[in-house]
Amino acid sequence: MSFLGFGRPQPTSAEKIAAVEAEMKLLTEMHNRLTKACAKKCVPSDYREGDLNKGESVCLDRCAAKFFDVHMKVSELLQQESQQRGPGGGFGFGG
Amino acid sequence: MSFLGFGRPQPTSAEKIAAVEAEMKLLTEMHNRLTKACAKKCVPSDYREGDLNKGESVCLDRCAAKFFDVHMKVSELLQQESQQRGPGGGFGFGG
Amino acid sequence: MSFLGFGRPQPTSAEKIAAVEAEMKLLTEMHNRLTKACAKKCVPSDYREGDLNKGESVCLDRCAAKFFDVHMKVSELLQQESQQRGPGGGFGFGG
Amino acid sequence: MDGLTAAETRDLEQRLQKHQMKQFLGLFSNLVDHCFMSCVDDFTSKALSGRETGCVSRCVQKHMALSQRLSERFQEHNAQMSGQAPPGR
Amino acid sequence: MDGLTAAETRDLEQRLQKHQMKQFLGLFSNLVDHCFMSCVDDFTSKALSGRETGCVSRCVQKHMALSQRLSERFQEHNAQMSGQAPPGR
Amino acid sequence: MDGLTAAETRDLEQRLQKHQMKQFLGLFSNLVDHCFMSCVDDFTSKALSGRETGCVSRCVQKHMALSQRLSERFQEHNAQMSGQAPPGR
Repeated sequence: MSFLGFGRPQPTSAEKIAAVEAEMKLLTEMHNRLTKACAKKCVPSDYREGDLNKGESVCLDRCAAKFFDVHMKVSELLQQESQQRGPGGGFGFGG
Repeated sequence: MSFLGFGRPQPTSAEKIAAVEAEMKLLTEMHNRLTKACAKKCVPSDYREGDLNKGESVCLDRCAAKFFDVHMKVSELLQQESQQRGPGGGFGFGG
Repeated sequence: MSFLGFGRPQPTSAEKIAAVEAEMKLLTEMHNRLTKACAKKCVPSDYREGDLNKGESVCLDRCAAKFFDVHMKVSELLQQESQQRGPGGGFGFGG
Repeated sequence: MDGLTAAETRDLEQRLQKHQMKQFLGLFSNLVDHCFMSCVDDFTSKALSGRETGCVSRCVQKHMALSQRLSERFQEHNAQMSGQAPPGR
Repeated sequence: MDGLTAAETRDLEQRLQKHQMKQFLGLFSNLVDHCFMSCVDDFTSKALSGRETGCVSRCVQKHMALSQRLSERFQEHNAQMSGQAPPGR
Repeated sequence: MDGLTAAETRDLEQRLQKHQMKQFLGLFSNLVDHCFMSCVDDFTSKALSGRETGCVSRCVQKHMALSQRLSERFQEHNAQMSGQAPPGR
Protein backbone atom coordinates (compact mmCIF):
# COMPACT_ATOMS: atom_id res chain seq x y z
CA MET A 1 0.00 0.00 0.00
CA SER A 2 2.82 2.35 0.76
CA PHE A 3 4.06 3.13 -2.72
CA LEU A 4 7.76 3.54 -2.11
CA GLY A 5 7.71 1.16 0.83
CA PHE A 6 9.63 3.36 3.28
CA GLY A 7 9.11 1.07 6.25
CA ARG A 8 5.42 1.87 6.54
CA PRO A 9 5.53 4.94 8.80
CA GLN A 10 1.73 5.37 8.93
CA PRO A 11 -1.09 2.91 9.55
CA THR A 12 -3.41 2.59 6.58
CA SER A 13 -6.95 3.93 6.76
CA ALA A 14 -8.33 0.41 7.05
CA GLU A 15 -6.07 -0.19 10.03
CA LYS A 16 -7.13 3.07 11.66
CA ILE A 17 -10.79 2.18 11.20
CA ALA A 18 -10.24 -1.29 12.62
CA ALA A 19 -8.43 0.20 15.61
CA VAL A 20 -11.22 2.68 16.40
CA GLU A 21 -13.77 -0.09 16.10
CA ALA A 22 -11.79 -2.43 18.36
CA GLU A 23 -11.30 0.33 20.96
CA MET A 24 -15.03 1.03 20.92
CA LYS A 25 -15.83 -2.65 21.43
CA LEU A 26 -13.39 -3.00 24.31
CA LEU A 27 -14.84 0.06 26.03
CA THR A 28 -18.48 -0.92 25.70
CA GLU A 29 -17.72 -4.45 26.79
CA MET A 30 -15.95 -3.16 29.91
CA HIS A 31 -18.78 -0.71 30.57
CA ASN A 32 -21.32 -3.55 30.42
CA ARG A 33 -19.31 -5.73 32.76
CA LEU A 34 -18.89 -2.84 35.21
CA THR A 35 -22.62 -2.21 35.21
CA LYS A 36 -23.47 -5.85 35.73
CA ALA A 37 -20.98 -6.29 38.57
CA CYS A 38 -21.85 -3.12 40.47
CA ALA A 39 -25.62 -3.52 40.04
CA LYS A 40 -25.24 -6.93 41.72
CA LYS A 41 -23.05 -5.58 44.49
CA CYS A 42 -24.98 -2.40 45.31
CA VAL A 43 -28.61 -2.68 44.34
CA PRO A 44 -30.99 -5.17 45.98
CA SER A 45 -33.20 -6.89 43.42
CA ASP A 46 -36.56 -6.42 45.12
CA TYR A 47 -37.08 -2.95 43.60
CA ARG A 48 -39.18 -1.44 46.34
CA GLU A 49 -38.23 2.02 45.09
CA GLY A 50 -37.39 3.31 41.63
CA ASP A 51 -34.87 5.95 42.58
CA LEU A 52 -31.28 5.33 43.50
CA ASN A 53 -31.00 6.19 47.17
CA LYS A 54 -27.97 7.84 48.74
CA GLY A 55 -26.46 4.59 50.00
CA GLU A 56 -26.77 2.88 46.64
CA SER A 57 -25.25 5.88 44.83
CA VAL A 58 -22.21 5.99 47.09
CA CYS A 59 -21.84 2.23 46.82
CA LEU A 60 -21.88 2.44 43.00
CA ASP A 61 -19.13 5.08 42.99
CA ARG A 62 -16.90 3.02 45.26
CA CYS A 63 -17.72 -0.16 43.40
CA ALA A 64 -16.64 1.43 40.10
CA ALA A 65 -13.35 2.59 41.62
CA LYS A 66 -12.66 -0.90 42.97
CA PHE A 67 -13.62 -2.54 39.68
CA PHE A 68 -11.07 -0.42 37.81
CA ASP A 69 -8.44 -1.29 40.43
CA VAL A 70 -9.11 -5.02 40.12
CA HIS A 71 -8.88 -4.68 36.34
CA MET A 72 -5.47 -3.07 36.64
CA LYS A 73 -4.31 -5.51 39.29
CA VAL A 74 -5.27 -8.60 37.27
CA SER A 75 -3.62 -7.12 34.21
CA GLU A 76 -0.36 -6.61 36.13
CA LEU A 77 -0.47 -10.08 37.62
CA LEU A 78 -0.96 -11.73 34.24
CA GLN A 79 1.96 -9.74 32.84
CA GLN A 80 4.24 -10.79 35.69
CA GLU A 81 3.15 -14.37 35.38
CA SER A 82 3.70 -14.48 31.62
CA GLN A 83 7.21 -13.05 32.08
CA GLN A 84 8.03 -15.71 34.66
CA ARG A 85 6.59 -18.66 32.83
CA GLY A 86 7.37 -17.50 29.33
CA PRO A 87 5.02 -17.76 26.40
CA GLY A 88 2.92 -20.88 26.24
CA GLY A 89 2.96 -21.46 29.97
CA GLY A 90 0.14 -20.84 32.37
CA PHE A 91 -3.04 -19.11 31.56
CA GLY A 92 -4.87 -19.51 28.34
CA PHE A 93 -5.84 -22.10 25.89
CA GLY A 94 -3.17 -24.71 25.48
CA GLY A 95 -4.04 -25.22 21.80
CA MET B 1 -27.58 1.02 -7.14
CA SER B 2 -30.84 2.50 -8.35
CA PHE B 3 -29.90 3.55 -11.85
CA LEU B 4 -31.95 6.70 -12.25
CA GLY B 5 -31.77 7.52 -8.59
CA PHE B 6 -35.48 8.24 -8.01
CA GLY B 7 -35.22 8.67 -4.27
CA ARG B 8 -34.55 5.00 -3.69
CA PRO B 9 -38.11 3.67 -3.42
CA GLN B 10 -37.05 0.04 -2.84
CA PRO B 11 -34.47 -1.52 -0.55
CA THR B 12 -31.69 -3.25 -2.45
CA SER B 13 -31.38 -7.01 -2.39
CA ALA B 14 -28.41 -6.78 -0.05
CA GLU B 15 -30.51 -4.73 2.35
CA LYS B 16 -33.39 -7.20 2.16
CA ILE B 17 -31.04 -10.09 2.89
CA ALA B 18 -29.49 -8.22 5.82
CA ALA B 19 -32.96 -7.44 7.18
CA VAL B 20 -34.10 -11.08 7.03
CA GLU B 21 -30.89 -12.17 8.70
CA ALA B 22 -31.21 -9.56 11.45
CA GLU B 23 -34.86 -10.49 12.07
CA MET B 24 -33.86 -14.15 12.34
CA LYS B 25 -31.14 -13.35 14.84
CA LEU B 26 -33.45 -11.22 16.99
CA LEU B 27 -36.05 -13.97 17.06
CA THR B 28 -33.69 -16.80 17.95
CA GLU B 29 -32.02 -14.65 20.58
CA MET B 30 -35.38 -13.87 22.17
CA HIS B 31 -36.40 -17.52 21.97
CA ASN B 32 -33.23 -18.56 23.77
CA ARG B 33 -33.73 -16.00 26.51
CA LEU B 34 -37.36 -17.06 26.97
CA THR B 35 -36.32 -20.68 27.28
CA LYS B 36 -33.60 -19.91 29.79
CA ALA B 37 -35.84 -17.70 31.93
CA CYS B 38 -38.86 -20.00 32.01
CA ALA B 39 -36.82 -23.17 32.54
CA LYS B 40 -35.39 -21.50 35.66
CA LYS B 41 -38.77 -20.32 36.87
CA CYS B 42 -40.79 -23.48 36.25
CA VAL B 43 -38.59 -26.58 36.22
CA PRO B 44 -36.72 -27.76 39.31
CA SER B 45 -33.18 -28.82 38.49
CA ASP B 46 -33.13 -32.17 40.27
CA TYR B 47 -34.62 -34.01 37.28
CA ARG B 48 -36.39 -36.76 39.15
CA GLU B 49 -38.63 -37.31 36.13
CA GLY B 50 -38.01 -36.84 32.42
CA ASP B 51 -41.47 -35.79 31.36
CA LEU B 52 -42.96 -32.37 31.84
CA ASN B 53 -45.72 -32.76 34.37
CA LYS B 54 -49.00 -30.87 34.27
CA GLY B 55 -47.91 -28.20 36.75
CA GLU B 56 -44.69 -27.48 34.88
CA SER B 57 -46.50 -27.27 31.54
CA VAL B 58 -49.04 -24.77 32.83
CA CYS B 59 -46.28 -22.79 34.51
CA LEU B 60 -44.33 -22.61 31.22
CA ASP B 61 -47.35 -21.27 29.33
CA ARG B 62 -47.98 -18.57 31.91
CA CYS B 63 -44.30 -17.78 32.16
CA ALA B 64 -44.08 -17.25 28.40
CA ALA B 65 -47.09 -14.90 28.46
CA LYS B 66 -45.54 -12.89 31.29
CA PHE B 67 -42.15 -12.79 29.58
CA PHE B 68 -43.70 -11.26 26.44
CA ASP B 69 -45.54 -8.73 28.61
CA VAL B 70 -42.39 -7.70 30.43
CA HIS B 71 -40.65 -7.35 27.06
CA MET B 72 -43.36 -4.98 25.84
CA LYS B 73 -43.50 -3.09 29.12
CA VAL B 74 -39.73 -2.47 29.23
CA SER B 75 -39.79 -1.39 25.62
CA GLU B 76 -42.53 1.16 26.37
CA LEU B 77 -40.77 2.46 29.45
CA LEU B 78 -37.51 3.00 27.57
CA GLN B 79 -39.36 4.88 24.85
CA GLN B 80 -41.08 7.17 27.36
CA GLU B 81 -37.85 7.77 29.16
CA SER B 82 -35.92 8.58 26.01
CA GLN B 83 -38.61 11.09 25.00
CA GLN B 84 -38.41 12.77 28.40
CA ARG B 85 -34.67 12.92 28.67
CA GLY B 86 -33.93 13.38 25.00
CA PRO B 87 -31.15 11.62 23.14
CA GLY B 88 -27.93 11.12 25.01
CA GLY B 89 -29.57 11.06 28.41
CA GLY B 90 -30.19 8.08 30.60
CA PHE B 91 -29.74 4.51 29.62
CA GLY B 92 -26.97 3.34 27.43
CA PHE B 93 -23.33 3.74 26.89
CA GLY B 94 -22.23 7.28 27.47
CA GLY B 95 -19.54 7.14 24.82
CA MET C 1 -14.59 -23.87 -8.81
CA SER C 2 -13.45 -27.28 -9.94
CA PHE C 3 -12.87 -26.72 -13.63
CA LEU C 4 -13.86 -30.07 -15.01
CA GLY C 5 -16.39 -30.67 -12.27
CA PHE C 6 -15.38 -34.25 -11.41
CA GLY C 7 -17.61 -34.51 -8.35
CA ARG C 8 -15.50 -32.14 -6.32
CA PRO C 9 -13.05 -34.61 -4.78
CA GLN C 10 -11.15 -31.95 -2.81
CA PRO C 11 -12.34 -29.07 -0.64
CA THR C 12 -11.18 -25.69 -1.87
CA SER C 13 -8.61 -23.74 0.11
CA ALA C 14 -11.26 -21.35 1.37
CA GLU C 15 -13.24 -24.31 2.67
CA LYS C 16 -10.17 -25.79 4.34
CA ILE C 17 -9.42 -22.48 6.03
CA ALA C 18 -13.02 -22.12 7.18
CA ALA C 19 -12.94 -25.67 8.55
CA VAL C 20 -9.75 -25.09 10.55
CA GLU C 21 -11.16 -21.86 11.92
CA ALA C 22 -14.46 -23.49 12.90
CA GLU C 23 -12.65 -26.39 14.58
CA MET C 24 -10.51 -23.93 16.52
CA LYS C 25 -13.58 -22.02 17.69
CA LEU C 26 -15.39 -25.17 18.79
CA LEU C 27 -12.37 -26.33 20.76
CA THR C 28 -11.74 -23.05 22.56
CA GLU C 29 -15.41 -22.66 23.31
CA MET C 30 -15.52 -26.15 24.84
CA HIS C 31 -12.33 -25.47 26.77
CA ASN C 32 -13.83 -22.29 28.24
CA ARG C 33 -17.00 -24.06 29.26
CA LEU C 34 -15.04 -26.90 30.84
CA THR C 35 -12.97 -24.42 32.83
CA LYS C 36 -16.00 -22.49 34.02
CA ALA C 37 -17.90 -25.63 35.05
CA CYS C 38 -15.04 -27.34 36.87
CA ALA C 39 -13.83 -24.17 38.60
CA LYS C 40 -17.33 -23.86 40.07
CA LYS C 41 -17.51 -27.50 41.06
CA CYS C 42 -14.03 -27.89 42.55
CA VAL C 43 -12.64 -24.58 43.76
CA PRO C 44 -14.21 -22.60 46.62
CA SER C 45 -14.39 -18.91 45.86
CA ASP C 46 -12.93 -17.54 49.08
CA TYR C 47 -9.34 -17.87 47.81
CA ARG C 48 -7.65 -18.41 51.13
CA GLU C 49 -4.71 -19.94 49.29
CA GLY C 50 -3.25 -19.30 45.84
CA ASP C 51 -2.05 -22.81 45.05
CA LEU C 52 -4.23 -25.66 43.91
CA ASN C 53 -4.22 -28.15 46.75
CA LYS C 54 -4.24 -31.90 46.27
CA GLY C 55 -7.99 -32.26 46.76
CA GLU C 56 -8.79 -29.56 44.24
CA SER C 57 -6.40 -31.02 41.67
CA VAL C 58 -7.91 -34.48 41.89
CA CYS C 59 -11.39 -32.99 41.76
CA LEU C 60 -10.50 -31.06 38.57
CA ASP C 61 -9.23 -34.20 36.84
CA ARG C 62 -12.38 -36.14 37.68
CA CYS C 63 -14.57 -33.19 36.82
CA ALA C 64 -12.97 -32.95 33.37
CA ALA C 65 -13.53 -36.66 32.74
CA LYS C 66 -17.18 -36.37 33.76
CA PHE C 67 -17.68 -33.24 31.68
CA PHE C 68 -16.45 -35.06 28.55
CA ASP C 69 -18.76 -37.97 29.36
CA VAL C 70 -21.79 -35.71 29.76
CA HIS C 71 -20.88 -34.06 26.46
CA MET C 72 -20.87 -37.43 24.72
CA LYS C 73 -24.00 -38.61 26.48
CA VAL C 74 -26.02 -35.51 25.56
CA SER C 75 -24.81 -35.77 22.00
CA GLU C 76 -26.00 -39.40 21.79
CA LEU C 77 -29.35 -38.59 23.35
CA LEU C 78 -30.02 -35.75 20.91
CA GLN C 79 -29.17 -38.03 18.00
CA GLN C 80 -31.53 -40.74 19.22
CA GLU C 81 -34.27 -38.22 19.82
CA SER C 82 -33.90 -36.61 16.40
CA GLN C 83 -34.11 -40.04 14.76
CA GLN C 84 -37.31 -40.84 16.68
CA ARG C 85 -39.06 -37.53 16.17
CA GLY C 86 -37.71 -36.78 12.74
CA PRO C 87 -36.43 -33.42 11.60
CA GLY C 88 -38.34 -30.42 12.87
CA GLY C 89 -39.57 -32.14 16.01
CA GLY C 90 -38.34 -31.57 19.51
CA PHE C 91 -35.32 -29.58 20.40
CA GLY C 92 -34.36 -26.41 18.70
CA PHE C 93 -35.80 -23.26 17.40
CA GLY C 94 -39.17 -23.80 15.84
CA GLY C 95 -38.81 -21.16 13.14
CA MET D 1 -38.62 -13.64 -0.98
CA ASP D 2 -39.64 -11.31 -3.74
CA GLY D 3 -37.17 -9.66 -6.02
CA LEU D 4 -34.11 -11.73 -5.23
CA THR D 5 -32.15 -13.38 -8.00
CA ALA D 6 -31.39 -17.08 -7.79
CA ALA D 7 -27.86 -16.32 -6.60
CA GLU D 8 -29.13 -13.98 -3.89
CA THR D 9 -31.67 -16.53 -2.71
CA ARG D 10 -28.90 -19.11 -2.46
CA ASP D 11 -26.77 -16.65 -0.50
CA LEU D 12 -29.64 -15.97 1.91
CA GLU D 13 -30.27 -19.68 2.38
CA GLN D 14 -26.62 -20.30 3.14
CA ARG D 15 -26.59 -17.52 5.72
CA LEU D 16 -29.70 -18.85 7.42
CA GLN D 17 -28.30 -22.37 7.39
CA LYS D 18 -25.07 -21.16 8.97
CA HIS D 19 -27.12 -19.28 11.53
CA GLN D 20 -29.17 -22.39 12.36
CA MET D 21 -26.03 -24.48 12.75
CA LYS D 22 -24.62 -21.91 15.17
CA GLN D 23 -27.92 -21.77 17.01
CA PHE D 24 -28.03 -25.55 17.32
CA LEU D 25 -24.46 -25.69 18.63
CA GLY D 26 -25.29 -22.98 21.16
CA LEU D 27 -28.35 -24.86 22.42
CA PHE D 28 -26.32 -28.06 22.61
CA SER D 29 -23.61 -26.34 24.67
CA ASN D 30 -26.14 -24.77 27.01
CA LEU D 31 -27.82 -28.12 27.51
CA VAL D 32 -24.54 -29.88 28.30
CA ASP D 33 -23.56 -27.16 30.77
CA HIS D 34 -26.94 -27.05 32.45
CA CYS D 35 -27.33 -30.81 32.79
CA PHE D 36 -23.74 -31.16 33.95
CA MET D 37 -24.15 -28.49 36.63
CA SER D 38 -27.53 -29.90 37.73
CA CYS D 39 -26.66 -33.59 37.77
CA VAL D 40 -22.97 -34.07 38.52
CA ASP D 41 -21.86 -33.51 42.07
CA ASP D 42 -19.83 -36.50 43.08
CA PHE D 43 -16.10 -36.20 42.48
CA THR D 44 -14.97 -39.29 44.35
CA SER D 45 -14.74 -41.09 41.02
CA LYS D 46 -13.85 -40.41 37.41
CA ALA D 47 -16.81 -42.25 35.93
CA LEU D 48 -20.38 -41.01 35.91
CA SER D 49 -22.48 -42.87 38.49
CA GLY D 50 -25.77 -44.52 37.56
CA ARG D 51 -27.63 -41.78 39.35
CA GLU D 52 -25.77 -39.08 37.42
CA THR D 53 -26.30 -40.79 34.08
CA GLY D 54 -30.01 -41.16 34.75
CA CYS D 55 -30.27 -37.54 35.81
CA VAL D 56 -28.54 -36.38 32.61
CA SER D 57 -30.97 -38.43 30.50
CA ARG D 58 -34.00 -37.01 32.26
CA CYS D 59 -32.53 -33.53 32.06
CA VAL D 60 -32.13 -33.79 28.29
CA GLN D 61 -35.57 -35.33 27.87
CA LYS D 62 -37.24 -32.65 29.94
CA HIS D 63 -35.46 -29.84 28.12
CA MET D 64 -36.52 -31.17 24.75
CA ALA D 65 -40.13 -31.17 25.89
CA LEU D 66 -39.80 -27.76 27.47
CA SER D 67 -38.14 -26.28 24.41
CA GLN D 68 -40.85 -27.73 22.19
CA ARG D 69 -43.61 -26.28 24.33
CA LEU D 70 -42.05 -22.82 24.56
CA SER D 71 -41.45 -22.80 20.80
CA GLU D 72 -45.16 -23.24 20.29
CA ARG D 73 -45.98 -20.35 22.63
CA PHE D 74 -43.34 -18.24 20.93
CA GLN D 75 -44.75 -18.89 17.49
CA GLU D 76 -48.28 -18.11 18.63
CA HIS D 77 -47.00 -14.86 20.07
CA ASN D 78 -45.20 -13.93 16.87
CA ALA D 79 -48.21 -14.77 14.73
CA GLN D 80 -50.36 -12.55 16.96
CA MET D 81 -47.81 -9.74 16.86
CA SER D 82 -47.48 -9.71 13.09
CA GLY D 83 -51.22 -9.11 12.89
CA GLN D 84 -50.71 -5.90 14.86
CA ALA D 85 -48.30 -2.98 14.65
CA PRO D 86 -44.74 -4.17 15.35
CA PRO D 87 -44.02 -4.02 19.10
CA GLY D 88 -41.85 -1.06 19.94
CA ARG D 89 -38.91 -1.61 17.66
CA MET E 1 -10.32 11.32 12.51
CA ASP E 2 -7.31 12.54 10.57
CA GLY E 3 -6.39 11.24 7.20
CA LEU E 4 -9.60 9.44 6.30
CA THR E 5 -11.36 10.18 3.05
CA ALA E 6 -15.05 11.07 3.10
CA ALA E 7 -15.97 7.52 2.07
CA GLU E 8 -13.84 6.03 4.82
CA THR E 9 -15.36 8.35 7.41
CA ARG E 10 -18.81 7.29 6.29
CA ASP E 11 -17.78 3.63 6.54
CA LEU E 12 -16.47 4.19 10.07
CA GLU E 13 -19.65 5.99 11.10
CA GLN E 14 -21.78 3.16 9.77
CA ARG E 15 -19.75 0.59 11.68
CA LEU E 16 -20.02 2.56 14.91
CA GLN E 17 -23.75 3.04 14.38
CA LYS E 18 -24.21 -0.67 13.82
CA HIS E 19 -22.17 -1.32 16.93
CA GLN E 20 -24.31 1.08 18.98
CA MET E 21 -27.48 -0.54 17.74
CA LYS E 22 -26.17 -3.94 18.79
CA GLN E 23 -25.08 -2.53 22.12
CA PHE E 24 -28.50 -1.00 22.72
CA LEU E 25 -30.28 -4.25 21.87
CA GLY E 26 -27.96 -6.12 24.21
CA LEU E 27 -28.68 -3.73 27.09
CA PHE E 28 -32.38 -3.95 26.39
CA SER E 29 -32.30 -7.76 26.47
CA ASN E 30 -30.31 -7.80 29.69
CA LEU E 31 -32.74 -5.37 31.29
CA VAL E 32 -35.78 -7.44 30.28
CA ASP E 33 -34.16 -10.62 31.58
CA HIS E 34 -33.01 -9.06 34.83
CA CYS E 35 -36.32 -7.33 35.62
CA PHE E 36 -38.28 -10.43 34.65
CA MET E 37 -36.19 -12.68 36.89
CA SER E 38 -36.32 -10.16 39.78
CA CYS E 39 -39.99 -9.23 39.61
CA VAL E 40 -42.02 -12.13 38.25
CA ASP E 41 -42.62 -15.04 40.57
CA ASP E 42 -46.30 -15.78 40.51
CA PHE E 43 -47.40 -18.33 37.95
CA THR E 44 -50.97 -18.79 39.13
CA SER E 45 -52.09 -16.43 36.37
CA LYS E 46 -51.18 -15.50 32.81
CA ALA E 47 -51.39 -11.73 33.33
CA LEU E 48 -48.82 -9.64 35.19
CA SER E 49 -50.12 -8.64 38.62
CA GLY E 50 -50.12 -5.02 39.78
CA ARG E 51 -47.22 -5.80 42.08
CA GLU E 52 -45.20 -7.32 39.25
CA THR E 53 -45.92 -4.45 36.88
CA GLY E 54 -44.88 -1.92 39.51
CA CYS E 55 -41.73 -3.84 40.26
CA VAL E 56 -40.78 -3.93 36.55
CA SER E 57 -41.29 -0.15 36.29
CA ARG E 58 -39.12 0.54 39.31
CA CYS E 59 -36.54 -1.96 38.06
CA VAL E 60 -36.25 -0.16 34.72
CA GLN E 61 -36.18 3.25 36.38
CA LYS E 62 -33.49 2.24 38.83
CA HIS E 63 -31.35 0.66 36.12
CA MET E 64 -31.52 3.79 33.98
CA ALA E 65 -30.28 5.85 36.92
CA LEU E 66 -27.63 3.29 37.79
CA SER E 67 -26.41 3.05 34.22
CA GLN E 68 -26.24 6.83 33.96
CA ARG E 69 -24.22 7.11 37.15
CA LEU E 70 -21.78 4.35 36.23
CA SER E 71 -21.32 5.87 32.76
CA GLU E 72 -20.12 9.07 34.42
CA ARG E 73 -17.64 7.17 36.59
CA PHE E 74 -16.49 5.22 33.56
CA GLN E 75 -15.88 8.35 31.52
CA GLU E 76 -13.98 10.01 34.35
CA HIS E 77 -11.84 6.91 34.60
CA ASN E 78 -11.13 6.86 30.86
CA ALA E 79 -10.30 10.56 30.82
CA GLN E 80 -7.87 10.01 33.67
CA MET E 81 -6.33 6.99 31.97
CA SER E 82 -5.73 8.72 28.65
CA GLY E 83 -3.73 11.38 30.51
CA GLN E 84 -1.39 8.61 31.66
CA ALA E 85 0.34 5.69 30.00
CA PRO E 86 -2.25 3.23 28.68
CA PRO E 87 -3.17 0.70 31.39
CA GLY E 88 -1.53 -2.61 30.74
CA ARG E 89 -2.80 -3.39 27.31
CA MET F 1 -1.61 -27.40 6.12
CA ASP F 2 -1.39 -29.14 2.77
CA GLY F 3 -2.33 -27.50 -0.45
CA LEU F 4 -2.50 -23.92 0.72
CA THR F 5 -0.53 -21.23 -1.09
CA ALA F 6 1.73 -18.93 0.89
CA ALA F 7 -0.92 -16.18 0.81
CA GLU F 8 -3.60 -18.55 2.07
CA THR F 9 -1.37 -19.80 4.86
CA ARG F 10 -0.74 -16.20 5.91
CA ASP F 11 -4.47 -15.53 5.84
CA LEU F 12 -5.14 -18.57 8.02
CA GLU F 13 -2.44 -17.54 10.47
CA GLN F 14 -3.88 -14.06 10.76
CA ARG F 15 -7.34 -15.43 11.45
CA LEU F 16 -6.06 -17.77 14.12
CA GLN F 17 -4.04 -14.97 15.69
CA LYS F 18 -7.09 -12.73 15.78
CA HIS F 19 -9.05 -15.58 17.30
CA GLN F 20 -6.40 -16.12 19.97
CA MET F 21 -6.36 -12.44 20.83
CA LYS F 22 -10.12 -12.46 21.25
CA GLN F 23 -9.91 -15.61 23.32
CA PHE F 24 -7.27 -14.09 25.56
CA LEU F 25 -9.31 -10.92 26.08
CA GLY F 26 -12.35 -13.03 26.92
CA LEU F 27 -10.45 -15.06 29.51
CA PHE F 28 -9.01 -11.88 30.97
CA SER F 29 -12.49 -10.33 31.31
CA ASN F 30 -13.91 -13.46 32.90
CA LEU F 31 -11.04 -13.55 35.37
CA VAL F 32 -11.50 -9.90 36.36
CA ASP F 33 -15.24 -10.39 36.82
CA HIS F 34 -14.89 -13.61 38.77
CA CYS F 35 -12.15 -12.35 41.09
CA PHE F 36 -13.97 -9.06 41.60
CA MET F 37 -17.23 -10.78 42.51
CA SER F 38 -15.45 -13.30 44.76
CA CYS F 39 -13.09 -10.92 46.57
CA VAL F 40 -14.63 -7.46 46.79
CA ASP F 41 -17.44 -6.99 49.28
CA ASP F 42 -16.61 -3.92 51.29
CA PHE F 43 -18.00 -0.67 49.96
CA THR F 44 -17.20 1.53 52.93
CA SER F 45 -14.14 2.78 51.06
CA LYS F 46 -13.01 3.56 47.53
CA ALA F 47 -9.65 1.81 47.80
CA LEU F 48 -9.13 -1.94 47.77
CA SER F 49 -8.34 -3.23 51.26
CA GLY F 50 -5.31 -5.39 51.94
CA ARG F 51 -7.57 -8.39 52.34
CA GLU F 52 -9.24 -7.74 49.00
CA THR F 53 -5.93 -7.21 47.18
CA GLY F 54 -4.54 -10.43 48.61
CA CYS F 55 -7.69 -12.32 47.65
CA VAL F 56 -7.48 -11.03 44.06
CA SER F 57 -3.84 -12.16 43.81
CA ARG F 58 -4.63 -15.63 45.08
CA CYS F 59 -7.68 -15.79 42.83
CA VAL F 60 -5.58 -15.04 39.75
CA GLN F 61 -2.84 -17.43 40.82
CA LYS F 62 -5.28 -20.25 41.46
CA HIS F 63 -7.06 -19.73 38.16
CA MET F 64 -3.80 -19.83 36.23
CA ALA F 65 -2.98 -23.17 37.85
CA LEU F 66 -6.49 -24.47 37.31
CA SER F 67 -6.56 -23.39 33.69
CA GLN F 68 -3.18 -25.02 33.08
CA ARG F 69 -4.33 -28.29 34.62
CA LEU F 70 -7.60 -28.42 32.73
CA SER F 71 -5.80 -27.61 29.47
CA GLU F 72 -3.70 -30.72 29.95
CA ARG F 73 -6.78 -32.87 30.55
CA PHE F 74 -8.46 -31.28 27.53
CA GLN F 75 -5.52 -32.01 25.27
CA GLU F 76 -5.31 -35.60 26.46
CA HIS F 77 -8.99 -35.98 25.72
CA ASN F 78 -8.64 -34.52 22.23
CA ALA F 79 -5.64 -36.70 21.46
CA GLN F 80 -7.61 -39.76 22.55
CA MET F 81 -10.64 -38.71 20.53
CA SER F 82 -8.72 -38.13 17.32
CA GLY F 83 -7.46 -41.73 17.58
CA GLN F 84 -11.10 -42.87 17.47
CA ALA F 85 -14.12 -42.00 15.38
CA PRO F 86 -15.10 -38.37 15.92
CA PRO F 87 -17.52 -38.06 18.84
CA GLY F 88 -21.01 -37.50 17.63
CA ARG F 89 -20.57 -34.39 15.56
